[in-house]
Amino acid sequence: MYDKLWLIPFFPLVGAIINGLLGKKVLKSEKVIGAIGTLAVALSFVVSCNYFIQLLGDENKIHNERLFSWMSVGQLQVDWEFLFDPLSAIMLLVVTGVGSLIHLYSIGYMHGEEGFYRYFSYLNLFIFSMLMLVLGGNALVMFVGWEGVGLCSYLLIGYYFEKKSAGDAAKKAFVVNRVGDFGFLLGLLTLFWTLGSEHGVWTINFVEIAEHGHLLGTGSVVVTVITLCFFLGATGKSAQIPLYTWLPDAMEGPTPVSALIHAATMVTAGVYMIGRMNGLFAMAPDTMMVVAIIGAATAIFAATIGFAQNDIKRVLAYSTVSQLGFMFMAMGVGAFTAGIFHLMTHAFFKACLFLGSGSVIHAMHHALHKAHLDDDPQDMRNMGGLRKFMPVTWATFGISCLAIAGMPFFAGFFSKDEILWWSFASSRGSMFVWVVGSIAACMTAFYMFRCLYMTFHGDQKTDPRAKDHVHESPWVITLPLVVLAVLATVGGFVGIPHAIDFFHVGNKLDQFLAPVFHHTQQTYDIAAHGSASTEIALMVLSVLIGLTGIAIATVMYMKRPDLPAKFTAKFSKLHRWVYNKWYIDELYDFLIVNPCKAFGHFCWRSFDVAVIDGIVNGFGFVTKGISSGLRYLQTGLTQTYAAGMVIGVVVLVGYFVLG
Amino acid sequence: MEIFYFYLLAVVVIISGFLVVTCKSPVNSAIALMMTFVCLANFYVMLHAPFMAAIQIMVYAGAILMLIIFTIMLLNLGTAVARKGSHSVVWATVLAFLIALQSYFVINRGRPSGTTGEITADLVAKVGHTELIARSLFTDFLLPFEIASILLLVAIVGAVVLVKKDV
Amino acid sequence: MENLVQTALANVNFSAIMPSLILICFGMALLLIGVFSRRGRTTHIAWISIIGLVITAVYTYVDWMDAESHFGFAGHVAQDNFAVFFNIIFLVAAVLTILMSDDYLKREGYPINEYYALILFTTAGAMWMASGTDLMTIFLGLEVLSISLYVLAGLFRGDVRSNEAGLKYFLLGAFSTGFLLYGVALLYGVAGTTNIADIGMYLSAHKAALGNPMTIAGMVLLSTGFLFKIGVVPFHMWTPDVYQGAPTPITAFMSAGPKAAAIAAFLRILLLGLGDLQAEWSMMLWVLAVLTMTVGNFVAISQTNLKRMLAYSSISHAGYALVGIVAANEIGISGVMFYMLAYTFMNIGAFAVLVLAGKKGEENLTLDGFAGFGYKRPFLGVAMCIFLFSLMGLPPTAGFAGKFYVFAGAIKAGYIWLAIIGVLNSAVSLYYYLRVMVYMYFREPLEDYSWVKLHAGAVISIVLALLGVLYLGVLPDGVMEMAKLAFF
Amino acid sequence: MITINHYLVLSAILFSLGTFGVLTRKNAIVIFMCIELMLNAVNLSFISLSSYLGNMDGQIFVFFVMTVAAAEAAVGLALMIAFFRNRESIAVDDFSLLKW
Amino acid sequence: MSEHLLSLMTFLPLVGMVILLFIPRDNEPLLKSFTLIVTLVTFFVSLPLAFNDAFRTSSEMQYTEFASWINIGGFFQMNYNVGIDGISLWLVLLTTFIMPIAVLSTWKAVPKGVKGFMALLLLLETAMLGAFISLDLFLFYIFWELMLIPMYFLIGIWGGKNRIYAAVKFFIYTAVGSLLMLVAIIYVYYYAIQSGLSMDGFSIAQFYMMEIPAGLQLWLFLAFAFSFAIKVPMFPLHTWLPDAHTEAPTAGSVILAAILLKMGTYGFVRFAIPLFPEALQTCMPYLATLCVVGIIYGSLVAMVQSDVKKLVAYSSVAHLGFVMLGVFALNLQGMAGGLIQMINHGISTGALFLIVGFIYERRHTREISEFGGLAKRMPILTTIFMIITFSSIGLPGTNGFVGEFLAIMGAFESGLRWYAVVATLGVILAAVYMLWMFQRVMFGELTNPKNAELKDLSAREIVIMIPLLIFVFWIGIFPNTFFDKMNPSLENLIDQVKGKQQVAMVQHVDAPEHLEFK
Repeated sequence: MYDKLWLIPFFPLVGAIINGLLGKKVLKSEKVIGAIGTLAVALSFVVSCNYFIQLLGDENKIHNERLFSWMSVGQLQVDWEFLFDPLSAIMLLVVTGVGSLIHLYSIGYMHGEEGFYRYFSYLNLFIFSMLMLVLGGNALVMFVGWEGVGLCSYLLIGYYFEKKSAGDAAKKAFVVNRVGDFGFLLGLLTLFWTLGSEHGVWTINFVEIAEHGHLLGTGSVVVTVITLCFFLGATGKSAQIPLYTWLPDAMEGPTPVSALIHAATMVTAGVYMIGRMNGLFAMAPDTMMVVAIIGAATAIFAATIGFAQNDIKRVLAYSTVSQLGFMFMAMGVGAFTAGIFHLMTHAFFKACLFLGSGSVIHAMHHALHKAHLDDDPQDMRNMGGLRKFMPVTWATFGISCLAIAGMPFFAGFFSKDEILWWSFASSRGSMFVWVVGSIAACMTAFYMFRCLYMTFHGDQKTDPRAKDHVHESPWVITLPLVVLAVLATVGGFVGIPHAIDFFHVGNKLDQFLAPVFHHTQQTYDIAAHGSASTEIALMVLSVLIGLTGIAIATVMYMKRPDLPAKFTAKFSKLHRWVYNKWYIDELYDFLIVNPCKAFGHFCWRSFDVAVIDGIVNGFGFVTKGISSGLRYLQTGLTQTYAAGMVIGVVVLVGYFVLG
Repeated sequence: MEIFYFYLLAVVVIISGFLVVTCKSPVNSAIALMMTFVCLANFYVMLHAPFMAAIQIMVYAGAILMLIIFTIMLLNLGTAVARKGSHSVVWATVLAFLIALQSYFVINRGRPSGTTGEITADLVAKVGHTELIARSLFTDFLLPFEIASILLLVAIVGAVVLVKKDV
Repeated sequence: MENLVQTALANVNFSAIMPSLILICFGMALLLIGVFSRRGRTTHIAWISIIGLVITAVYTYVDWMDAESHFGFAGHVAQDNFAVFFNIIFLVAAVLTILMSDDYLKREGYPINEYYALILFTTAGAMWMASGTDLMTIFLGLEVLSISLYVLAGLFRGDVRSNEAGLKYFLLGAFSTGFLLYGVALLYGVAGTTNIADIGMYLSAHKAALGNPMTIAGMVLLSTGFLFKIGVVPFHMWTPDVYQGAPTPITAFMSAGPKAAAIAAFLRILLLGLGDLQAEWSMMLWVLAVLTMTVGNFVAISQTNLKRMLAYSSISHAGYALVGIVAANEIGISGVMFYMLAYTFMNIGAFAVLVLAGKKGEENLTLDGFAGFGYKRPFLGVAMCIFLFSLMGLPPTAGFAGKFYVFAGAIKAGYIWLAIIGVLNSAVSLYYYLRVMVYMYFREPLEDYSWVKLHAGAVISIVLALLGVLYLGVLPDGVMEMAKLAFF
Repeated sequence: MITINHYLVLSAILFSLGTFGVLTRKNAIVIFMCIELMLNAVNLSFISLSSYLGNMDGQIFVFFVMTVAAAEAAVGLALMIAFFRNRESIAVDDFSLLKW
Repeated sequence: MSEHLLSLMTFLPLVGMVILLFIPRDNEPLLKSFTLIVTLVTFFVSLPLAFNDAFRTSSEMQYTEFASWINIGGFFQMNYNVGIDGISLWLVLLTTFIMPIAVLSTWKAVPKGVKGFMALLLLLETAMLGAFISLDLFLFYIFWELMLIPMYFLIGIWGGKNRIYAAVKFFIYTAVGSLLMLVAIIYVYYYAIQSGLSMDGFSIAQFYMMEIPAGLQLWLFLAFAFSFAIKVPMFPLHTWLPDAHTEAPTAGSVILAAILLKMGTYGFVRFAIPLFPEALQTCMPYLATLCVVGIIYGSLVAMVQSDVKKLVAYSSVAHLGFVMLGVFALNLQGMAGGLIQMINHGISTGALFLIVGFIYERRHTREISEFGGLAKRMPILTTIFMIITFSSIGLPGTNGFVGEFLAIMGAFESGLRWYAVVATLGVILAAVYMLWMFQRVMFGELTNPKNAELKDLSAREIVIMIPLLIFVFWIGIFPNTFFDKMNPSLENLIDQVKGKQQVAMVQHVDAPEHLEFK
């Protein structure tokens, strides 16, 4: 019935292989390559839709499809298996849907790049790994996807490998992710080992884990450890404190990549993973708390940095980090549905934002190129007033900004409010988290509109020579923008909160995800308790907060453009810190990277070469020394030899006779 | 009576031995060595081995020593150029002294405890030493005797090979 | 008078000395032929001497087949398996040596025909040492051996080094003879006989005699005589000089034949004569073995002249042999015998390569003189490598098998530490053996080695040695069985 | 009364004298003479022991020792002459080309 | 036929070598292709082993051959006693599989003395195969030592500028260990005889049966372990490896990394551990520590290397740390992981050395600083290099992951949890040094003009790499093909060892009056 699931990852894989092997020599033409790439993803989107619909009409919502055995060693029996349930279904739609849009977009955006084929094969490969991650029926298959996406993000960030910065960013991304994977592996091992040796359940299959997880005992140390390890993995993948530093650098990659990987899909893997293991996490309140706090902290921390960035993509990157913070907040307070919900909506509007920025950069790049200028096409200080040149981009960008700012009835509104509501009212939530969240929301609104204004409004700061070269992008670019904008607008209605559900549509999403989350939420009674009135009140409040943010932005960047300069002048030190991202990268270099290298050098020069080889060669030298010493006993004088003999005799006789 | 004779001879032997070792000129050493041989021959007689005494004189004093002196003359080595390694002398003294000491010790502590055979002084007197030697040489010690002949052959050949001028 | 003759004849038993007898006859014949052959013509003499040796070998083999010991001459000799086994070693050594000698002597300008006779005499002397059951016979055998070796070592009378080698060897040899004799005298004094078996019986009969200082002193002094010939530290010091100075084939021969002979006599005396003193002598030899291995290997490291290096290596190999004697159990002793045979093959083989590689005067037998030799002369290079690997004791060569049995004996007897020291020593030895190969293969050739002619004789002896080394390495059990039978 | 030990001690003394000579003298021939001295010392103990034990072997042994001594003398002196021809000297210190 | 399959496989190269000696030295094409054919034939001869299902079911030795070789009544006896089980099976196949690749890789790389080179390669193959299949400790030792000789010459003659030092160091380093092992072998043999076992040669089957008092086990184990640890190489006995690898010619490094190092690990699995289980128990913590230190240390040192080959060499130290950790875990996951990791290391590191060789042939330098931006000039190489890099980093889906994961898991399960945790850190470091190296060599601008004209991989070189790539993914995705045939033997081994350890715990074995030390 669901036995063709494997088709979903299969198409992108094929696409990747075809483009990778034949792209350069055989296919050549961008059209063909792009078509293949896009088609592959589109196909798997179709298949996913088909199964999604099938699932809607199906009582049994959880299906574990086993392909064949992977490793069978003693108690460790790992299969290649897929898990298809509402959660993965939604993710599938998001990944393949947004994915195919972005492929389409890329055809236009990457036009004329020499590594075109390479790009598309990587992109398909990424979709494949992401689908493996999503569909993975056990922790290990998920891990394949988990590291696979890491690999692809490495490849795509390093797409412009001639740029050293790109190479560094790629390496950084992979290594930091590796740190996360380290946590993932440890969690996996501990889980497998504890369940097996103590409760006789040797498994890493998600369904069985969900089934037998309770054996570990609520709040027990081991489960806390396990979940914390997994969460470490999540922080790596989803760029949370302390492992978020790679994401901003990842903007070295082509913009569509940033949209797909570093906004819509990969970075949300952590959230997804926690959702997968909600049973376990729910059992560890301490971990939940940690998750919530880290999420909140990241949300606000990243937002602060977002204030002072001038690179349009960096702004978006930090906003992504901060939005991911929101999602983790949701997970932390037990609002699993809300988390996934926000994940989805975020995918829409953030993808839209990135693609919009891409469109802008694309335009700017062309313009500057035509004018033979080498200003930075990504620097917002060179932009402004682009609205009249590229209306579509402006419109979609604006809509997404509204959405992310949580303006009523845009997608962001529903998801974010649900998160805030849960963080306020959930049995695992707390006032503190809510406050932090709200402030973050306000800041988000502020810097997003700052970005919007600096880019599209005000008077144009672009070099006059480039001015008239700026124009709207081709349809392959704008079409995805429009689609995503629409989604960003209406996407929210799948999850209308109970409180304002005037037409009793019901929270479709919640109902749909129920089979995955409700059991947990009931078992460990995680729920948002509170009257509808409070909820509505909070909603209004948060809208107001959002509006404040927007207002401040408007004042500072529309009405009184001189203000920002004043501020930076006033709080120059603060500004410098914020501008330099609180010097976190430098801190890490100082604390971890450099000591490692130094120690490595020490080990090599001072230990390997000096000590060990010193000893080894030392034996040699000593031997030679003794040798060249002894050889001079051989004086060549007969009488010395005779004396030697006599001494020998005397000693021997002396020893035996006298001794 | 006999003991005095022994001591007298012993002293002479030791002195002459000492001279052999110390004389500057090899010729003098050779003479001293001759003296030693003769005295030893005396001892052999005292030990009821007249035949040994005889060949001691003949072989050693007669043949070997003559050969040596002949060589010395041939190579006309005067007094050995005295390259004195004094410290070597000290060491040598110590070692020689130690050897003497040890052997003295060995001889004192240990005692020859062999199975005593039937050859007694009066038997020697009755049968005659030469005949006894001859008997055993040609019965029991036939093989060593033959080997000895080969030995001499080898020595001759060797000497010839070493000294003859042309190839 | 009658009875005297009868008793004399009664003692005679030629089958007990047949091999040496044949050799002696051939030796004398050679001397005569030499007299009548034109000067400088020695090839036919060489081949005749080889014929003699081969005949002897055949006889010996037949003798082995009928596998019964012949005694004779009033218990002065015993042609038992032990003797026969060693005879084979001597014969092998002699044949290999003579094969490589002829062209060598011509090259060095000393085509002396007595040379071959002397080698035969030496071999005969060695045989008497191996088969002698009376200290007297052994002593005389030893002297025949030594005296002819003095001559052979100093054979190149025009060459100062050769003179020096001969003279040193002579003086020290005579000196050591003094000690040997003193030892014999003391033992004679204790046991009242010079017959080894009788000494053994006397000692086991009179336990009191064991405590007698004269016995032990006699044992030690007697041993020094043989240890000198074997070249054991501290009686080894003549070895390097003499080996370096003597004509190369003689060096090869000395390092194999006489050494084996001394070990044979030594073994017979220790095991049959002084078996009751085993505690003492095995302890003495333990120390000496360690010293010998160590000094030999360590000093060899800093040698640059190959002949001298091989001399030191032969010292260390004497040490390995002693290990087997220390063990003094069946496998140890037969291990030693096997080892001597293996050593004969590999060492003479190595020297044979040197014989071919040398210029006149052999100034070039240094490490530098071998740079890139392996490329220019592949056959010799490969052969040398195999011999060196065998000397190192790497499988599957004779050297490995030999070392293995010797150490196995030691371990079985519980001398673990001795074995460990032994293997560590051979680890040290790796260095200088490898270095030869480093020069032969890892260095660029400096000269084209045009003077190296592959003379038939030497090549044959190299090939024979190779066969021996590999045969003993791959299928040691046949020979090992012989050695086992030879053990008394 | 002369005991066996008298003779043995005497021979021991001679022996060590000989050793001393071998170790000190520089002239090869003299060294050889010293060796002869040592051999004679041994002979003395052989003969004394033989007559003490009352069997012939010892004396026969001495007989052969003498033979050997003669042979060695022949060869040894030949060697010295050969050496002398090349170096005009038979001082032991002069033959030290081969060393180390 | 099949009852002599192993002998045929083992001695085919030797025969080939003998024939090779009669080919004229200047006819290089013939020499090369002949060698290639011989190795290929050997591979195909060995292929049936892979498809024998007996390994799935039985832990017994298969294809056993027995012939009395040396038999000296009373002294000792050694037999030509060979056979393979699930443990040695894959190592044998790895050997026969790598050899043709190694030969092919030297097509252009040997400047002089092709004949000697090829002859030595063939000799080496015989030695290695022999070591893997021998069931007689003595026979094993013979092949074990025999391996040194060809390798010594390969490094010394065709090596880099510091080759002499490297070759001699390699030889002596390894020989010292094996000599001590020889003593232990002899000792344990006589011990077995003394304790009344009727030894049939040095057959390990009988050695497995004997019981040795713990105190004695310790010494013997140390002697064995020392020798094997040098070969593996385990920290801190690893310093011969970087030199040997850096100086050796490409084929040499490939074989050294892919197969020779496995001798050590294999030695542990086959001899040291089952013979002396209690001693292992005693030493476990220390050994495990060494493994972990090796992993971290190797990675750290690799990180700061400036020479690509040295870097890979040090990474081997780290990888083999994983192998040993898994092996010492003494449970199925660990051992299977260790074993599969041996194969992986053979494939991945072998491939890495090949790649370094390719680059070296083009540029005659291995200094990382000399490169940069090669990706632009040689896309194919870049792709392959990248895949191999990630397989050696242990990316899931490639072979490296399976091995490392199982090894860690095994260690984790067997009381070595904390070691496992630290080892996992090594996984991070692996990413660091490999990617950094990859970036510096392949990425960046093509600054160095010398690199401007580099040619991409030739058809031959691609052909060399393809089989390796196939196995990178095959093992990554269908490792069961290997596990199925390993597991029975491993289970048997583990039961046996564990059993002995239990016995030792409950009742202390009292020795027969064993050989006294003097």
